[in-house]
Amino acid sequence: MSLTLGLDLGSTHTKAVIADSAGRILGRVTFHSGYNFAKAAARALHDVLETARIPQAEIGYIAATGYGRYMAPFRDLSITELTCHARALSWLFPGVRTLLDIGGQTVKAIRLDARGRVKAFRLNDKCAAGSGAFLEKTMRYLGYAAADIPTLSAAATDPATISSVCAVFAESEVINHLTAGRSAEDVCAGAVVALAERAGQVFKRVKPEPEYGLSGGLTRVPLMRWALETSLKCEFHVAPDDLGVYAGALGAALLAHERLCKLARQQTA
Amino acid sequence: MAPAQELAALLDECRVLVEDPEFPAVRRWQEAHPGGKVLGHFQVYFPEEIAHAAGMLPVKILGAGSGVQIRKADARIAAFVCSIIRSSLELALTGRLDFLSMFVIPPICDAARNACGVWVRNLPSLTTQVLYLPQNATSPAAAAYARDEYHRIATIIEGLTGEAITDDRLRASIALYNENRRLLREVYRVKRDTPWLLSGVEAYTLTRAGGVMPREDHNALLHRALELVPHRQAKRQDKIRVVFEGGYCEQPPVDMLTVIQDACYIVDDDLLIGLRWHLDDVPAGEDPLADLARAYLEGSSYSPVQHDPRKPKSQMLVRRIREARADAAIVAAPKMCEPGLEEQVNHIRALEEAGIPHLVMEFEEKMTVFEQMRMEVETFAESLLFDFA
Amino acid sequence: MAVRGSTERGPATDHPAGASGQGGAIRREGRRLMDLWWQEMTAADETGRPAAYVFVMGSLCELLRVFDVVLNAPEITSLQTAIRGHSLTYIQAAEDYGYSPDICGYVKADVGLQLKGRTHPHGKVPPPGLAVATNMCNTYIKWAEIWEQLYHCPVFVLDLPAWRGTGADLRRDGEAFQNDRRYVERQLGDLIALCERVTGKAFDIDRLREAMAEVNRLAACYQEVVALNRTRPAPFSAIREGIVFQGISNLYRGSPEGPRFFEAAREELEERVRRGQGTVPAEKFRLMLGGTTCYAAFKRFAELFEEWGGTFVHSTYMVFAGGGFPPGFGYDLAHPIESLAEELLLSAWRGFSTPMFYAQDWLAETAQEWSVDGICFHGVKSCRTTSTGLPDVREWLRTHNDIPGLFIQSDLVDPRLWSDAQLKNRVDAFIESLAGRKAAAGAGR
Amino acid sequence: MFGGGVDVGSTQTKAVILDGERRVRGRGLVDTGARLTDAAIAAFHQALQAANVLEADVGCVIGTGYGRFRVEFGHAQVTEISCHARGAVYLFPQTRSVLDIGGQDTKAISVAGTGQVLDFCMNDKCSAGTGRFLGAASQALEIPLGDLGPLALTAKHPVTMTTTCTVFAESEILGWLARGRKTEDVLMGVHVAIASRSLSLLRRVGVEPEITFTGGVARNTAMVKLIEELTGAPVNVSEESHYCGAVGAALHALDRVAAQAGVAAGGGL
Repeated sequence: MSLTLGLDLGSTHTKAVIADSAGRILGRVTFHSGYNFAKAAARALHDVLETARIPQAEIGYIAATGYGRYMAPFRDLSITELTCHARALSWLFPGVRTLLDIGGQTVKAIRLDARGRVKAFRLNDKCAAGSGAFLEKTMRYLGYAAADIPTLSAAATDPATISSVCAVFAESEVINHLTAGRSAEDVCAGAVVALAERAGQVFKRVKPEPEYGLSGGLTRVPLMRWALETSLKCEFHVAPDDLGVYAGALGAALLAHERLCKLARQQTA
Repeated sequence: MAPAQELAALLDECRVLVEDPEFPAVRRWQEAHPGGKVLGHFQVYFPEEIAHAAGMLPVKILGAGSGVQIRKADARIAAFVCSIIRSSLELALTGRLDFLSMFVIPPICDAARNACGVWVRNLPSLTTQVLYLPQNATSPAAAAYARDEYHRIATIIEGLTGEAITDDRLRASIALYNENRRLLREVYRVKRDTPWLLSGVEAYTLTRAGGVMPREDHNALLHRALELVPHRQAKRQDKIRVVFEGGYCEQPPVDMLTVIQDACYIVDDDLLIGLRWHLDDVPAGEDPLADLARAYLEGSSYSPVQHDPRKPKSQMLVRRIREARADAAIVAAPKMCEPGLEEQVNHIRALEEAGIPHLVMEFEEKMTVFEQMRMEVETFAESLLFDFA
Repeated sequence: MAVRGSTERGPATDHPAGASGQGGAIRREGRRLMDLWWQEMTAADETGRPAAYVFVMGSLCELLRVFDVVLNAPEITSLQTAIRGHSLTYIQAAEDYGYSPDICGYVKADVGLQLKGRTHPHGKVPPPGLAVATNMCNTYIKWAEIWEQLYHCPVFVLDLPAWRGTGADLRRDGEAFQNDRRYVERQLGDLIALCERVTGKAFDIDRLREAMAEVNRLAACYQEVVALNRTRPAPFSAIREGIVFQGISNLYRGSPEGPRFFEAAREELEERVRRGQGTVPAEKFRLMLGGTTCYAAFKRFAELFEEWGGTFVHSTYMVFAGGGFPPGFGYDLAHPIESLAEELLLSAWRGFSTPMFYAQDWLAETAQEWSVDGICFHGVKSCRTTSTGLPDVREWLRTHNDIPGLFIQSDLVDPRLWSDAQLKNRVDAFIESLAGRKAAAGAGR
Repeated sequence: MFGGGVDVGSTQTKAVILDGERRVRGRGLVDTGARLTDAAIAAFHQALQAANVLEADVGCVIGTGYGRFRVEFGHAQVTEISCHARGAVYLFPQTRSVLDIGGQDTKAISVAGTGQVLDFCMNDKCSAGTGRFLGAASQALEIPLGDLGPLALTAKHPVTMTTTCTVFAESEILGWLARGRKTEDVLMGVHVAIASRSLSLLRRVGVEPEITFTGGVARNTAMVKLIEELTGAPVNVSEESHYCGAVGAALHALDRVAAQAGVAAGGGL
């Protein structure tokens, strides 16, 4: 009963992790959420238990976060993803005070205190929405898959300038570049840099303090990190081996442990 | 009927009045008053007393919420103009405002001012007027000018109704509206002191209903509501107290306010500030038109669309927060709203200086999705309330 | 940025980009006076000479000059950042400060300028000792409030009640107008007192008379210059030279340089008329601009039409932002203040309101007199003042006056809103349809 | 002598060969992708093969669509507005209004019996990409594009999509689904939103019968039904609808061939 399960029902991807009291991850899964969150939640529970080869009886507490956090009927608690991200990153990097998360639909910037509590946060303006989704769109438009972003953007010689924050206007910029004969590589790299620019603007809004952490699916794209660090003139801790993707789920699992301990103390008391 | 049910029924009635784009109460009034004429006016402030004194029914036209899809208006005004301007025109172009014989637009912003031209071109049978309220509020001549401008509108109204707006009738109307203002102040006091007895949304619908029904009826309604509220059995919850700022023109969806009050007590706000513009009773003396004009300038509330050096808006917001004993502020602004979005920046600076926690929000009357907003509000509340470690 | 996008040309393209505006007094003098203005501002920033921030609609330059203040017109400094291709850095500085992508690009370019130590590609801008705004654009007021916050400078908002809607009484002897005039006169008195306080200079009514006499000369000449474009081919482009004319008439309103420039400009244009020199090699389409141009793609905007032999012969912009002097009006120097008040109101009623938000009548008449083939309505995403209702006016003129219109959108100074391929697509299609109309009309005859 | 038309659209590139009697002799269709010139060549050669015609026998080729200037082997370019108008009147001679819902732009065209454009309107910047918006819906709902229409028609209680913006609309879709609304009801809401947006464009140019609906979206049965309901008039839709622009371009090409022939024969214009 000492294990906890963190479930992150994101708008594009669902992630689940099982962690022990030391925060070690014993199993994790991720897959495309689809639109039926209840279905995704059930699948995540089943898959993560299976991959970790752990019977559900071993799980003492389940915390759900993300867009569909209310859609997991088997949860013990629902927490917002900002609170979870904050917790996870400050656990991974105790020095982190400002966190930038680039997700499928939103860009989030969070400033924390030494105990990983949210002090201030800011999300992208409505008109700068679609963040990650905009990149995927651009790729589809260029005739590539989202998975090709790192390689394609790396192959750019002269990234095309895409300055609009609005995904629709930005898309028309993509078309301008193509009709002007720019290459897919340059346009893709341009889109990555543009997204980094956009994220940077949100980041600045929370009056960032060092150290800085980066999370979210797009941490996999080296150009993204490079663009962020050069435009913001700072270095980011990036969660190791794609853990950034699981930051929300891990945070939920860690917070679940804290609740578990509190409950235990209450019982003994 | 038991007080609890009666209050619930009364609040439901208000919610219907507020959200029904067919203006049921207005139509009922017209059936009861054959030949009775209706004057519509756009945000923020209009001296309804003048229309009322001529026997007209003044009605606030403030958009169509998310219930009405903008179809006809899109061909007239481009999509980058705020929602309330386009949806108000949509109401007119789809015949939902056919009861109007006069429409007044104060040029509160460039979109509203220019929209007047669109109304005149597309609704030739409607008397549409621009009411230029003074922006040079500290000019010694401002009150006299405003009086002249009110008089100009009054003359047009007299021409439309064939009724003379005598000083006596005007004084009577002012008295009626003073009573309405007193009751609204009371509603806000109850919400501030006991938000668990009267929620932000309930206070909002009670207030807003006044814009779309005869004030006589609204006074009775408020009176009864205020009698019933104290009998409510409601538990005081452990929630943060917030002030909502940013509802002076385009109205946030009721669902959005609900999302906020799920996590916070909304103890004060600037919603529909035009209905509560006069902070005190308007004195009705020798020249009531002049009294109304003076009252607009002196002892009135603030909004991003009135310039008055004597009213440092952000400082007045900070005072509003302190007086409401609020823990934090939610500083919202409607999408595409030039004055609102500009004011928001000053507000944020002022709140930072005053060390008041705040959540910045962007909304649109047309919103139907509040998941992200819920997440933001919850996180905001969580960050002020708990400590997980 | 997107402006660098496609520069593809349509078939009929071998035109000298901006043939007009090359050389000649207009270009030379225009540039000289523009530099002179910047030198004045830069000097003022060093010497601390008081500066007044003003707006083009109701600038009151003739009155403020009497107090020897330097005049800064932030609308012009903002548009210049865009013409120089620097607007985005200023705009982003303002957005980092918290201003939304949805609000006026002029405001953001200026806020960015203020935040960057008032350092502009053209020089330095002095801090405001005083700001004068009118309600002709409500954003003027919000803008001035920003300076109030940044500098705690006095802000004077001049109320100019304008067009009042259905059956509005526009008669100068009408009661409404007389009430308004009385109010504006009183306000001018207050403004004079404020200027005396800020500058420590006593008001000299004779200097006001001199300045107003210069405005009379300038306004008369401005009208003549604009009227010259009735000729075919049009001697100047309402976009390329138009911006020079608007810049000078606003910045030098009330000073002798103003009329001197326009007299020289008139001569040059009359010479072009004699030589039958147009703005494009072969003038095929005479166009009018409803609204403003896009300074983030200033040359490109004109080229989109010029490459098809299209030229802009007039614009609502040249009226509401051209110094806004009401047609046929002259200051009565015997009664300066009364006359100034009257001019401001007439400008507000006819000069600003009408071409801005009740434009159909003005456009229909002007299209006739300037023999216009079509009107391009340019919606500016961040400017509700010049854009709200343009689609409606376009349709009105199509149905009531059979004047073809094109509606396109970008921005004044924000390059992020310029989509070259989309705009070229719309413009090309519009020109194709105008060509078809002409062909059909020809066949009809 | 033959005339060719190549329509390089934002998603698909189409080519058509017409003979001297204006009969369609061959068609070509490829995805546009990032290399517009290659797409144009591929589509054109498909059409030549289908028509069994030699490139040398094609007297004139006209490029249209966003990539019209990338049809580098073409003799001239004409915008798709003029081409759709011309093509629509070719397919349905009584056409007076044309509606084309494309990936980037929606166009409403008022056209004369000669195929001459009288007036046209295209979407505002802030309501762009409505055609693409269907693609986004099919992605979010994991339903093939072709099945969207039929499924939408089964809706009982369509949701009201209130936003004009494509980006916001996508999150609105997710929102409705997250609140458990039926897929078909959400989908119908999407169709209604696009249809009414398109109609407000038609209104700007004045709705005159007959109305011809062109472009790829014209093959969407639900959209056709809605346009007919909203205009209160039957709407022409052709099997060729997505070739309409290319046909129009080919017709323009034939004109030029004829004109040149006329000049060659000494006959004036």
